[in-house]
Amino acid sequence: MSTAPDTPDTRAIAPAALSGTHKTSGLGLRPARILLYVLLVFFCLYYLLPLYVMVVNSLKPLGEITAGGMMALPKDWTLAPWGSAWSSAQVGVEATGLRPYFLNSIIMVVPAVACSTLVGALNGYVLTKWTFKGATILFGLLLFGCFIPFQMVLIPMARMLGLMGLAGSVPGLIFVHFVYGIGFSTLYFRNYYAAFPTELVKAAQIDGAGFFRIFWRILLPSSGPIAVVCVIWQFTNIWNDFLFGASFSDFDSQPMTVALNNLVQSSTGVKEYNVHFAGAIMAALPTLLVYIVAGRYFVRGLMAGSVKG
Amino acid sequence: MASSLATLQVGELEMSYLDTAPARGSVADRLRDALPKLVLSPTVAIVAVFVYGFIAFTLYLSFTDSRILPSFGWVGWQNYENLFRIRAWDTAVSNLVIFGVLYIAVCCALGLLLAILLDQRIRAEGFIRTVYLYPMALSFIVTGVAWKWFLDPGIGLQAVVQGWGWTGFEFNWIKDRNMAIYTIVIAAVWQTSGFVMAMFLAGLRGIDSEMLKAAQIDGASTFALYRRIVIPQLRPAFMSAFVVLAHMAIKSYDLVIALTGGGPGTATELPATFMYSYTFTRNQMGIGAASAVIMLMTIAAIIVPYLWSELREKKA
Amino acid sequence: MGFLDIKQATKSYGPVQVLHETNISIEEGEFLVLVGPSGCGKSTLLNMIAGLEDITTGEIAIRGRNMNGIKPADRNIAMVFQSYALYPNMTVGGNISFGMEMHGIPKPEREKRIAQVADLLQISHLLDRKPGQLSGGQRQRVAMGRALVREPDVFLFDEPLSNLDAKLRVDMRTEIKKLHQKLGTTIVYVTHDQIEALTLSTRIAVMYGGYVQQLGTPKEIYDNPANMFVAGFMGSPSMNLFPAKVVEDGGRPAAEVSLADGKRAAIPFANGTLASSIGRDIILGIRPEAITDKDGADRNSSSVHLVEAPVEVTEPAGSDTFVVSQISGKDVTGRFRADVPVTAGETFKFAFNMEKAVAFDPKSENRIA
Amino acid sequence: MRNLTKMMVSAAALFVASTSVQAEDVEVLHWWTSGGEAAALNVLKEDLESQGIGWQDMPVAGGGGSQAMTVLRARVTSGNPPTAVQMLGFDILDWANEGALADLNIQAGLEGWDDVVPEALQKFAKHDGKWVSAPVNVHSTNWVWANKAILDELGIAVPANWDEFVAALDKVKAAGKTPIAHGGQAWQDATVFDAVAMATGGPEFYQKAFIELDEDALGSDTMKEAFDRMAVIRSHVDDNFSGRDWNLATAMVINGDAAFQMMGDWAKGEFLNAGKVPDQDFLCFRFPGTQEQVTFNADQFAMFAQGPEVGKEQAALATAILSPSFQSAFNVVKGSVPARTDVSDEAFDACGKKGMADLKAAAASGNLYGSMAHGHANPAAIKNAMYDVITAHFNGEYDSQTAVEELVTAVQINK
Repeated sequence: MSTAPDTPDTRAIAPAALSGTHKTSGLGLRPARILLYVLLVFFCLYYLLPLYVMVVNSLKPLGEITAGGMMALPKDWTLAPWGSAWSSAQVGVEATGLRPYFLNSIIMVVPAVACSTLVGALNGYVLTKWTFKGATILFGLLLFGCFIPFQMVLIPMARMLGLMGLAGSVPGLIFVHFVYGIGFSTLYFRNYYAAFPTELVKAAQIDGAGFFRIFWRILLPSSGPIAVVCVIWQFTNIWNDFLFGASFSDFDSQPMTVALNNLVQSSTGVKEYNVHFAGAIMAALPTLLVYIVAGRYFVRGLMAGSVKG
Repeated sequence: MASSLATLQVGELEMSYLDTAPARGSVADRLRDALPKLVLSPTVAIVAVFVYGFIAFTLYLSFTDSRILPSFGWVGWQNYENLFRIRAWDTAVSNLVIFGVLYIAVCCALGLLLAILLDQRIRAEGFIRTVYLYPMALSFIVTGVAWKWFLDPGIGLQAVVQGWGWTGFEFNWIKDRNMAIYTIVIAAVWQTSGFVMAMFLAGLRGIDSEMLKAAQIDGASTFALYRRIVIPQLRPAFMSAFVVLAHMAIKSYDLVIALTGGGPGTATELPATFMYSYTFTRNQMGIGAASAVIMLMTIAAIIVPYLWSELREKKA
Repeated sequence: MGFLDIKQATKSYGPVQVLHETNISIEEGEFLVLVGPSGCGKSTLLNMIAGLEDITTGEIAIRGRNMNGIKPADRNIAMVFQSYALYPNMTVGGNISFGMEMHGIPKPEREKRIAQVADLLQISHLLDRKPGQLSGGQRQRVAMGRALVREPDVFLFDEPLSNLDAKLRVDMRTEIKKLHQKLGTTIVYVTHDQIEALTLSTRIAVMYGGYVQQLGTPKEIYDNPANMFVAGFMGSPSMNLFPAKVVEDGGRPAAEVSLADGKRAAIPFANGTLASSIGRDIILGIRPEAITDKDGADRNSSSVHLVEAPVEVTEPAGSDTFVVSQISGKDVTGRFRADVPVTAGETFKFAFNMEKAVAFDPKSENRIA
Repeated sequence: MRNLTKMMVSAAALFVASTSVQAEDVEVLHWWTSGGEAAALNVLKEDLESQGIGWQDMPVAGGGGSQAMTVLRARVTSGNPPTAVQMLGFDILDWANEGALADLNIQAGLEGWDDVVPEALQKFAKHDGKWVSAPVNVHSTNWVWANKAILDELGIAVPANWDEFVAALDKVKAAGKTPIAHGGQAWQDATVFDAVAMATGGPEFYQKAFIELDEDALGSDTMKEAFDRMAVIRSHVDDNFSGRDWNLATAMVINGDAAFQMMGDWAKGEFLNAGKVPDQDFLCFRFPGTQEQVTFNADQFAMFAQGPEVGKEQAALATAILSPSFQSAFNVVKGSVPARTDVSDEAFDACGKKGMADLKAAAASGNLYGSMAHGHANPAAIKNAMYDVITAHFNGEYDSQTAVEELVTAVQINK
């Protein structure tokens, strides 16, 4: 080879893995890097635009919105819509705001996420470290369950909940989310544990640890990254679910999304868009928080498990 | 050392009598052997009832005269015959094809692009990554409204750009029956491409850097490096992304309801909205069930071969 | 009845038999090495002893107690894995302690034993670290410490040195040997490295294709390989194997071979070996160190014979020079003293120590003499 | 837990026999969640609470009540129906057919509902001669809302017939304003179509086509004419109508961007909320050509049967709903008019008074018709099938002839 290849350091665009510990000394050294940042910022705008619309409109009086200035910044900044959405907006007969529903959602989401994650982890453990004949087919069947449209299961699920005595109760709601969360959580953990050294399990067996002990002491403590992925996934899905929340809850257990929907979806009433947007952002805050806090572990978790064979 | 060895020996005696194994074939022993399957069995039972049982139930309903509630008068294939006479169903199915293909393709392409861009040791990576990821956290009940406004030519992008002086600018897809489905794609891509980006980013970070160095020494250009070395190695990430995206495409419901309500006309109807509307708002549970069965069969036709190839391969 | 008895043990996965009937019996304090190329069944056999894999037929007993169906934890064994299998989430101390904890040993006792073992293996300063912070050699020691602290009846080692670099491997090999001598425990050790097998073991089972090809002391295996596989597998450089014909030469049986220059040579066997097989085709096996220059030949041997043959290649290796010639169409290596003046292309006198020669049947590949 | 309590309470009630009035709480499933209407419902809640009956609120908004109907089905299937449910038109009859609703005849008899509730409305409140639901209000849907300033400026009088209306529209268009503010959602398209069809073919045609589903009427030239008029309206709508919420369309009228909107009486709330005064800032009048008629939809509360007899608390709720004071208080806020025609109009504004008078007159003259667009003319399956056709035509997918043919087919498939 006559011409020496570029060294990693001089490349404008190259996988991070190539660049080693090198850091570019400043912005805009090369046209390619300028282009890179332009693209990144452009896509940031794409992702932030709807949020911009929501935030901006949640901070202006309703008059400004209906007068047509939906994209503009508020002329008259106000936090009143936020206060209203939190504690005084009408989401039912009583003007309670979204506040009481937060608790309902949390009571439902936390156990549902915990159960489906834990059971998913156990399933993944069995399916990779204690395999048996037909385990693969079983897993396939389990995974196919992820694709069942929820609208379809509404009526039979209602019947089953009735038979189990869980109709219109928080445990019933938790159960439903648990049932339809298992598929994905098993998928995540199975793929993660498949890459987990089987020798460790053997070593623990020889050390005298039993089935559960190995799980608790050896696998689970090393499952942090994938647990983050699974929790984020389940939390987001369950927190944002409306269909099950509306159908299987009772007057005293309606989750956040149902309240938000009630706030937003009135058909023949006055629509207070500013309050709607404030409520929407508020309702999304827990999930946003999860993403922001756990975001960096998220990629790491995906890396450790679910995208590998 | 000798003394310490002596104590070790004593310890050994203790240990070997500590856990005398139960006699072979005892109940406890058999329980121990069956434990993994026992642990799995609740899941198996749940899936058998709540997935496959319900599928069977729906299949049965699709042959009955159920209207407002399930009823059990057998009507044979009538619901299916009616289903295929309904224009909106054709629209829904062809929309799903357009939507599904575009959505998966664009999400993958954009996700990959963003992942590659983010993988350049850039500044503020954490922040940008969060920006790309956050839409996944939001429910479409309301982001749908924001999108609806943004896409609305009267108040959204078109109005703003025209307000800047480019009066010829047009972006009224959401009002156009032939283009509206693409606005659904735009919003759907917005929601999930960040997630796909994270998957690809994870894939990129997992590639052995020595291999990349080797390829560089072989004289590969950046483009060739990605096309020939990096992207082929992202196959598992593509596969995972496919499962997640396919599952979302098929279940897309909130999105359509919030953005277009299936309109203009029935131009953006999808099978999920069709099924919901026939089962619940139109009191045609039989037809709804028939559409659900067709939907499931379509899903199975796509997913089962994929699962088959993936799982078989892993076994080998 | 030995300390560890493997009686007619077999292993099958469905219709595929991966381990054919195997009988091995070793005494307390023995160091048994299972050696063979990958896929020979050695790791399967080890896992069967550990109880990590079921035994299809036959029996494995430790201290006379039948182990079939007994779970690994109750066999009073310990195992060191190729990847060390250190629990990544626990400290070194935690790793070593885990097994004792599982067996309900009280904490003060555990701590005492950890301290002893750590001291023995010189890892006391590492006890609070996580495995991820250790070097390969340190991990190796921790893995051994984890096994040692259990004070088991039998230690099982599954290729424990294969992840180390060459120098460290040699050091650890010595370390293991010392430990064995010091503690006198019974060890079953799996490796594909025949040098490890020869240096460490008191007995070796050479395995190939799911069969134990030969079970014996290192010396038996080295000097009297049961078949051509064992002969070729054990020793480095490996034993020279080349076709020959048994002829009568001066009233004594001799091996007739062809040389590279077209000449033929007859090399008499020692002590009239194969006297009854005149005219038979054989494969002659002779180790490189039994083919030397004339002055380097073993003086105690009564059966050294000189053969003049063309030299093809010389490979000076510092302490020795390996000299290659073609005999009966095969490359045959001799081990000459370093300072012997030998050049490629010339003919030279090779001294064959026929006391060390063995003969195999070309068809069955088994040793006939 | 709650069910257990319920069982125990009802068991206790049985023992004490009917002498003891053990009032329970009512769980009410409804979709009135926005400020005004929810506040209006609060009147009912307080009324019941003063009688010692607790109100358990179960609001599920969305899709004009269809979301709540989905939830209702899940609740009923799971054996845990709410005590009372807000319902519309044919849904009530469908559930009554399932035998799920409680018989309110005793209360109706005691309070003389038969005499004060218009007959056209009774059709949806009675099943097999039994009252099964308590009507709360009557919305009339053939209203036109107009910006008075624009009309005054352009010298437009309230149009009395189709031609005048078209002339007015053209005038507005010429002045550079949007003639009609419209939201392109199926139900809004259908709301307009309702009025247009009524005006085009008259009440008998409307009765035959939409209520009796007579195929000749559905496929008639009159129907084609109605579709043609829809096309005219389409040409007076701005380009961005598609998917717009009705209240944003109302805002266009309020802000003076558009002259007219055809929408039910709930639009009034938007005007009032924006501080506008009827007859001063905005006008309300019947769609030209339907001055005599009222197309309506009515919100009612049906009681889910919990035993052979209607529950005490359900009876109390039904009585409270039909009480003139609640009817007045609620409808003043909601923008609709009372379901009983004998309520004083004192508390109502100009449009409300007009609405009440219209309803009374229409009920007396047999000009009160259930609105097709709002599920009071035919069952949900057919209604939605008609939506599909009307929307497809309004969006230019079908021409008028095709639309007529498709309308017939749609009815055939779903009948």
